[in-house]
Amino acid sequence: MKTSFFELTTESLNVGAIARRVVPAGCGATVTLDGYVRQFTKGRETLYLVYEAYEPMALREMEKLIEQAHVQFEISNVGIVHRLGKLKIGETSIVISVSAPHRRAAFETCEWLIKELKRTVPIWKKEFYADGEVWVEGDASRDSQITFND
Amino acid sequence: MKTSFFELTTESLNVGAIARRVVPAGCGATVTLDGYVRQFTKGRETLYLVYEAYEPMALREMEKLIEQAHVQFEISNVGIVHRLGKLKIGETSIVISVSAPHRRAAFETCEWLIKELKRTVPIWKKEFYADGEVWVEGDASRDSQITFND
Amino acid sequence: MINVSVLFFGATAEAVGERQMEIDLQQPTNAREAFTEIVETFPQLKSHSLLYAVNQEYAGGDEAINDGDELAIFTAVSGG
Amino acid sequence: MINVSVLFFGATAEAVGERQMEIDLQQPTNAREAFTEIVETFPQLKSHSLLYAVNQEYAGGDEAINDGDELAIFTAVSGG
Repeated sequence: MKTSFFELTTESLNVGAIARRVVPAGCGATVTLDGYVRQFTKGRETLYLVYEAYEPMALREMEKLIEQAHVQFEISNVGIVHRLGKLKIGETSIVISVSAPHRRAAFETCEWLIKELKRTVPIWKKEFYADGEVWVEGDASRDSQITFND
Repeated sequence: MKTSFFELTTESLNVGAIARRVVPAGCGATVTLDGYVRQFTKGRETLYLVYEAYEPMALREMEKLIEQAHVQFEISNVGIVHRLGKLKIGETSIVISVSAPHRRAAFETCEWLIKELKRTVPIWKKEFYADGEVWVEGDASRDSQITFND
Repeated sequence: MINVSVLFFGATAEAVGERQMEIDLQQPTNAREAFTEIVETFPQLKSHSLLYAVNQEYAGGDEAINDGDELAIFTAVSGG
Repeated sequence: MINVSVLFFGATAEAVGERQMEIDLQQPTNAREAFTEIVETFPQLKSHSLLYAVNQEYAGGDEAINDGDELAIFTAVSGG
């Protein structure tokens, strides 16, 4: 795991500081994804969001993603930090930062990590609108999804 | 060009601040490339680097890249800042930050921009080693390269 | 009889009105049987597409369920 | 005769020992002819793979060269 890390926090996220923590001396590039609260989704205005996690399982799933990334890709370090609690418009909800000797691997891994995180890590988002609120349900594309309650 | 920007500076680069400047309210994700001074290149230790630019032409080429990116990709904003002058090991030399409604476009555009910048923008790097110094020459893969002095 | 914890998050916590409860089950054959029994108790969960976990790992259905296990029922994740 | 500025950067500035100079040229037919003449004046440039620009645009070779133009000779770029 080298100096990779994965965290959940209710504090605001400093993108630059997280990106910097994954940088080893021999590395050429860091690619960072910064996801944040959109003001409009499908034309509807969001006032704010709340993120909730199944924290111990979320950390385990994040750790698995990083382990798998180190197996699949030629990378140095990975940092994943997801914010929880109430977030205002424009605030960063997630930062994924990947350093690698070659930038291609950093881009590829960062994109793979956000895709997998959105599929597997047990974190949920509640959107608050002027006229209501809703827990957003993902697209449920987990391979191992079981629907035996149907 | 919306609020895209491109700059050359001799000041140190704040990755998070640059990433943040490209974020519009409706956007979903920002992808940021952070390139920095490697300590070792092919086993040889670099002490520090100096970057030099043909400044007005570099800015024109950066502007062209951003214009072309807006034509080719579904993106919101782009920020490119390249540092010039003397840089110590680990210091950031370039930040390219791309925001887009969909993260795929942000990843793709950011990767395209760094590839093109390394090919077309007139900036040169001099590496200083314990036992010498060398101006690094790129791989000269510009399509329009003319070699009529041969 | 075995005793298990059952956790709910987000939409399932809202549907059930609880975030955590202790439940006694007749020793279930596997996770499928255990979760089916729990969902029957809270039919309001049936309008959601559900995912299941046993001891903080996604459950495929065939996992053994033992006394003291931590079960969780939640909807497709939406972090990021 | 026309007068042009010629700029050098990095390796070419080091090879020539100047970063900028004013040069008089017999009215050249095009950029190819102008740059060829300049490079003949500084044969030490020939060990490099060179790129050329006229008025801050990459030159393909056929560009017209006029009095007061800004020419530049440099090696393949290595920024990033």
